Amino acid sequence: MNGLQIPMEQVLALAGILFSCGLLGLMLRRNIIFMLMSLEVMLNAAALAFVAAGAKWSQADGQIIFLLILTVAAAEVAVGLGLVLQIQRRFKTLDMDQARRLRG
Amino acid sequence: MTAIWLIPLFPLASATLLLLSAGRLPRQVAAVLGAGSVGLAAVCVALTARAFLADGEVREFTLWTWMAVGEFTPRIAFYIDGLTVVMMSVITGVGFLIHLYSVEFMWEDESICRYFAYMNLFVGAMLLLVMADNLLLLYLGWEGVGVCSYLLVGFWYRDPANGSAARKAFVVTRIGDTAMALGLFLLFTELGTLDIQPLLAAADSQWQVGDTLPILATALLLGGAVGKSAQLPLHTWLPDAMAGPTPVSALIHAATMVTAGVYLIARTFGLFQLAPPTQEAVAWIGLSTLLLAAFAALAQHDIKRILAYSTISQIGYMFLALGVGAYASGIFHLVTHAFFKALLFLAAGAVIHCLHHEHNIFRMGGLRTRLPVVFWSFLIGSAALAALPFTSGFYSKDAILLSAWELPGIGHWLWAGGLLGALLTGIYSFRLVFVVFFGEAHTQPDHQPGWKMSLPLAVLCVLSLVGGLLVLPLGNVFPPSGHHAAGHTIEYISIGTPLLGLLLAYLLFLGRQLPVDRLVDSAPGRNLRNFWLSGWRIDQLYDALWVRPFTSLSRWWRNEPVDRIYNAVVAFTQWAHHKLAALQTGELRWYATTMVFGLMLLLAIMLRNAT
Amino acid sequence: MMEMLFYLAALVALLATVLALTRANAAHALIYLIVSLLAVAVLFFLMGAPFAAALEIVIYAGAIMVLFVFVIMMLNVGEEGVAREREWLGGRNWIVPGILSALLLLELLLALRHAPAATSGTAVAPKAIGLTLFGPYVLAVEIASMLLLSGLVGAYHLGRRFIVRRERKR
Amino acid sequence: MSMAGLILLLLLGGLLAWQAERIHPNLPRWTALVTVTAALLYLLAAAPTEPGATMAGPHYSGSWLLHLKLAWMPRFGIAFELAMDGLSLLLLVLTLLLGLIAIAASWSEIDFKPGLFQANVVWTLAGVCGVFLAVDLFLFFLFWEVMLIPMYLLIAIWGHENKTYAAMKFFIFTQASGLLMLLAIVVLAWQGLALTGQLSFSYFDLLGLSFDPRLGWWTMLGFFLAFTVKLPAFPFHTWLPDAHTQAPTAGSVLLAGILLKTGAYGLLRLCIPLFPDASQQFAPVAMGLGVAGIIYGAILAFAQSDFKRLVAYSSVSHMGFVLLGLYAWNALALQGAVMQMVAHGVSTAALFMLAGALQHRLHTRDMGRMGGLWHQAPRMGACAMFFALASLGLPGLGNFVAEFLVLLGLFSVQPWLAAAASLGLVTAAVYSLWMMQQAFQGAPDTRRNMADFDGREMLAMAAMMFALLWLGLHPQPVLDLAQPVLDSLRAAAPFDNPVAALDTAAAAVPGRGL
Repeated sequence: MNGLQIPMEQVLALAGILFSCGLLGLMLRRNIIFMLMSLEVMLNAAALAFVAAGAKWSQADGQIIFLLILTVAAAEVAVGLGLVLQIQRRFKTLDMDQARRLRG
Repeated sequence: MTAIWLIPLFPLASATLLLLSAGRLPRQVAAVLGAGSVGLAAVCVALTARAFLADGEVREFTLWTWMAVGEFTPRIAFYIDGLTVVMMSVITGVGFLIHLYSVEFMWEDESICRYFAYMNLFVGAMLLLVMADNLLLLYLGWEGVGVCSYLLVGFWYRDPANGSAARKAFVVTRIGDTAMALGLFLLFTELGTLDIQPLLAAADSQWQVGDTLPILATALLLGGAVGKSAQLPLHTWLPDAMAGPTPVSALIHAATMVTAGVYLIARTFGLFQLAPPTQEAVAWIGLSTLLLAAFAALAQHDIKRILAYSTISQIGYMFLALGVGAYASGIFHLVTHAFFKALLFLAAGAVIHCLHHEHNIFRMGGLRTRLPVVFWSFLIGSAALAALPFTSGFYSKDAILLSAWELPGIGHWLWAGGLLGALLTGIYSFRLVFVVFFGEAHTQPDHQPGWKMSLPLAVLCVLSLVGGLLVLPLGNVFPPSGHHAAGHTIEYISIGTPLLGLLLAYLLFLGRQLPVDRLVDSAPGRNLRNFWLSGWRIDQLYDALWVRPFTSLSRWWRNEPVDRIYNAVVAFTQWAHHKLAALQTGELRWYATTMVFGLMLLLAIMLRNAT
Repeated sequence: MMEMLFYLAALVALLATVLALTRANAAHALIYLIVSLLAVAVLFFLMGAPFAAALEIVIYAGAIMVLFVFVIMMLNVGEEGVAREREWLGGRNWIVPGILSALLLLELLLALRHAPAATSGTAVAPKAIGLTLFGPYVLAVEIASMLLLSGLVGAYHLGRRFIVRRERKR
Repeated sequence: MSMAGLILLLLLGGLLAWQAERIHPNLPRWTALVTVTAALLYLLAAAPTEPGATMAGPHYSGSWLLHLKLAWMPRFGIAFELAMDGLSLLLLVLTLLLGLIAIAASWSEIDFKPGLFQANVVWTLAGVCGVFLAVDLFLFFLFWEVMLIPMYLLIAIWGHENKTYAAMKFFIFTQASGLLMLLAIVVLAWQGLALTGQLSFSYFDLLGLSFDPRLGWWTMLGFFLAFTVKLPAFPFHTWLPDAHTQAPTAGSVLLAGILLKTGAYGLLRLCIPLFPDASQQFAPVAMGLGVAGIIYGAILAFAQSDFKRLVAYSSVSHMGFVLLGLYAWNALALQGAVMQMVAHGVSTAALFMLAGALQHRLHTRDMGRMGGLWHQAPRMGACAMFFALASLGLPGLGNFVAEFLVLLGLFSVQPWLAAAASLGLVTAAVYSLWMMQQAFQGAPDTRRNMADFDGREMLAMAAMMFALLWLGLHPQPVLDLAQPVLDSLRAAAPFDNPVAALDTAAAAVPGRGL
């Protein structure tokens, strides 16, 4: 089937908004779980931009990059959540403002 | 012909041997080596002098080229003319007598080996000084005698006061030496050689009388001479230098080293003749020094300090002679002064030796009968010093005063000043005689001087008496000075002045005819006396002018002010480090925020470049 | 009609994302996030990337989010945790992140002004993707596999001690 | 003769000394001694004194004795290129002689890891030899670093109470300035590439390049800084007192005796000939620094109560004469500078050895706690007196010849600076004699019981005394060795002709026009 002809700037603007939302979440939240979720949002926004670009040129590359982003996301989440467990064990909290050892 | 190079070699070799022995030689051997080497040198000098007097030929002898850099080729070479012969004879002759005297004087000292090593080194260096054919070798001897003077003044090193006197002697003369070194630089730069005879010839052909360059060069050389010969303004070291053993004072600080400045000026008189202002300055320096030192000598009560000030004063006469162009008279006075001042110092040393190292003249007295040999020596020496008629000092001083009188222009002033000095000399020298040898005894001598001390005294007595009859072979060295045409009145005044001084001294110190005590005890009198006692407070002046600023500056800088710059760099680095380290909070959100900020900046830059 | 669907999905994605990131309860947030991902999957589909849409649902929403669910369950934060989260979401914490993200968004939008007109509308079939993937991108595939492997090892290593420890406590 | 062999011998000897510790703790010092003696004998026996075969480079034909060029990194124009002329030979002999002295000075001083200690001593020597021989600038820089690191270790491991600070300061100063030099070397090589189309780090290729004046100026400054920090010249000298004070005796001897000379050598060999124009412009500043160093060093030397610190500041003062001599750049002053390098190396090494011996015996360097040592140790006192007199420039000893020649040469260029510098002669007397007074004269402390110099120490001292006397009374062999080198250096980098300088000197004399 064929897709829609959607104005690129709108798709990309959506991706940008989503990315900014992710950033906002990353900076705003203190809980590591939410920070990871924000990262997922950002990755997803980037993926959206790639897919849109692939659609613009009718090429497979956009989706392939999406695929790679997916693997990155999967690996990141696996390691990240493992870290979450360790942080919980060591610091007895998920608050990243407290879970630090550098004095600064 | 005698091997000239043997002359300095004997004392130098002996000094080396004594130094290498590191004090392990028995004192007999040390004494034989020390005195014997100078004796051998004296014999060689006598042979050389005889040969010289026979043919009057200038002798030159080159050992090796010291260094050769481009045109600068000073050699280790000797130049023997009449002046050198005179100087060598004085150095080795008087030097040998003093060495002989030292054998007894220093017999009990544990470091006699070191003593003779230094003394021999001094004689060697002094011989190099007068024999040098170029100014650089002369400078070697010049500094060498300075070092020996330092070593010998500080010979009894355990007393810090001796050390400080020695340092003062060295540093003050070093100031003059540095001026002299600059003079050598100037001479070489302008004339292209430091060999004395070619140098004089070149100066004569290249410079006119009154040019700036010869004035500057001679002024710098004069700086060296003033330092070494303890003239104003660098005379302050000599009274303190009496801290050394008395034979040292006799040899170095009376007979030989301190007259090196006179020798230097006489040796380079050709330059000074090209520079009338400097020549005149020499005369004025001599005059002011001789007066100043004579007044200071009046107030002293340390027997050696009196003699030290009188030495300064007598060298002032020599400078006066050089300044008025009577070079031969200056050298003549140098020779007679060497005789009678060495005699005085040795006699004073005998007094000190026999009185358990007593220096204060007011604690002596009445020694005329107890130490007759010393008394007669001292009397003869003082008579010669005061220039009583027919002593050696009379002839030489008279010649100087006459030359001054005959100088047109300032001559009469110089003559009058010199005459005043002669009067003062008469007073202080006989004050010494009367206080020490007459009156009642305060301290008893525990022994009499032995033959090793008496013999040099006797020989020097004879020389002091008849030294005035010597004819020095200086005719070919200096330009002939015109025959003295001054009237008899001047002669009589010259003869009478010292006698007047003697009379005054008798009235003041022996006959007690004049109410001097009351005068001295009054407030201005006491102030004046203290003023003269301190040597016109020049020491204090220099202390405030130079020494204290230097020490306080060095104390202020002690902890390296330059390091503050580097410490500031270090402090800044540390500060920046702390500030930057504070950024590494370990706070994840902070990192994220800064990353966003950076991303924002990058994007902004990208946008700016895109448009 | 289809355009409407696009805008609707975009709106859903946006709203769901905002909600997800502002929830105090992690489980609720996760559900909103899944909604957001599903909406994005719709967008993919509409843009002619059915394969990507499928993967988005299966792997992102399906597998990755489930990992989150597991972890949230294991940590078992509870009521006081939710209350604390709510407190942390208070007003002043928004200022700096808000300004920064707004500025960044502004810059992004400025940068995207000159984007090409529209998507082509032609779908790219999975077959083409597979061919390209194992053709020119084979090296990327290898790298991705290495990445996944290392992720696996890392996750195992990090997670194992946690579990062992808890078991011992029990 | 093989120059590479000489360096290799030292490097291997150091390695051997290090490992010899495993057999017996006394073996390393013997190994080091034998190594350095062998190197010295080899050098003396095999070094040619006549110019060798045809030499590369148009500027230097004639004065070079040996040349060796092995390919190393041909792609970057870097070669293992060594060359020796009279100046290098002179400094090599000095280096190895003082190396022997350093080993003798630390004979019984080191208990901790003697093997590594001796290895570092020998490696420092190897690095210094390399510096004096290298004519490829990259290789020069390499050896520059090679000599730095063992010296750092010597201070940092075997130093005294404040060793870490001193070692770090030494390292940072030398390293920072060394990096500036590296930068300058690279810029120079690139400039060579731009001008000749061929990338080369060889001294012979880089000599005589015509530079853009501004670039030349900055590049020259890079070299100048590196060398004056090492020299050290005021105001880059502050590492020296700390390093000297904290270093073990052998370290001080090496540092004062030869490491400082590498700075002077660098200025003479590289900085001025490579950038004659910039150097000539810069000469007044450099000479001003020299005079400032002479006087400042002397004043601070007088202020010190620490024996070693005093000697260190006297080094600052004396090296000012070297700087003056180099930048006066005429035959007399240059000879004086070379002479000062040699004579100061010997006299200061001796003073540091004395300081080390005193510290070893008294466990203090504070002169306030000495005094009257002459009574207990007359041999030490006599040696100290000799070297103090040498240090104040007594005629008849090497230092006098050096200082006199420098000032004499300088006077024809800058009479006023010469006059100011000669103040150093007075101040040198002040601090040298003050040192003698505080340490050796005065009333002896009767409770103190200390040993005088033994035979080994006296032998080292006697050798140095003999050297100074020889330099002072018959310096001609040294002068002859350096003369052709200095002539060709001056020919390669002519400053304004000296005749004009003579005239300006005369014109600068005040009141000539009166």
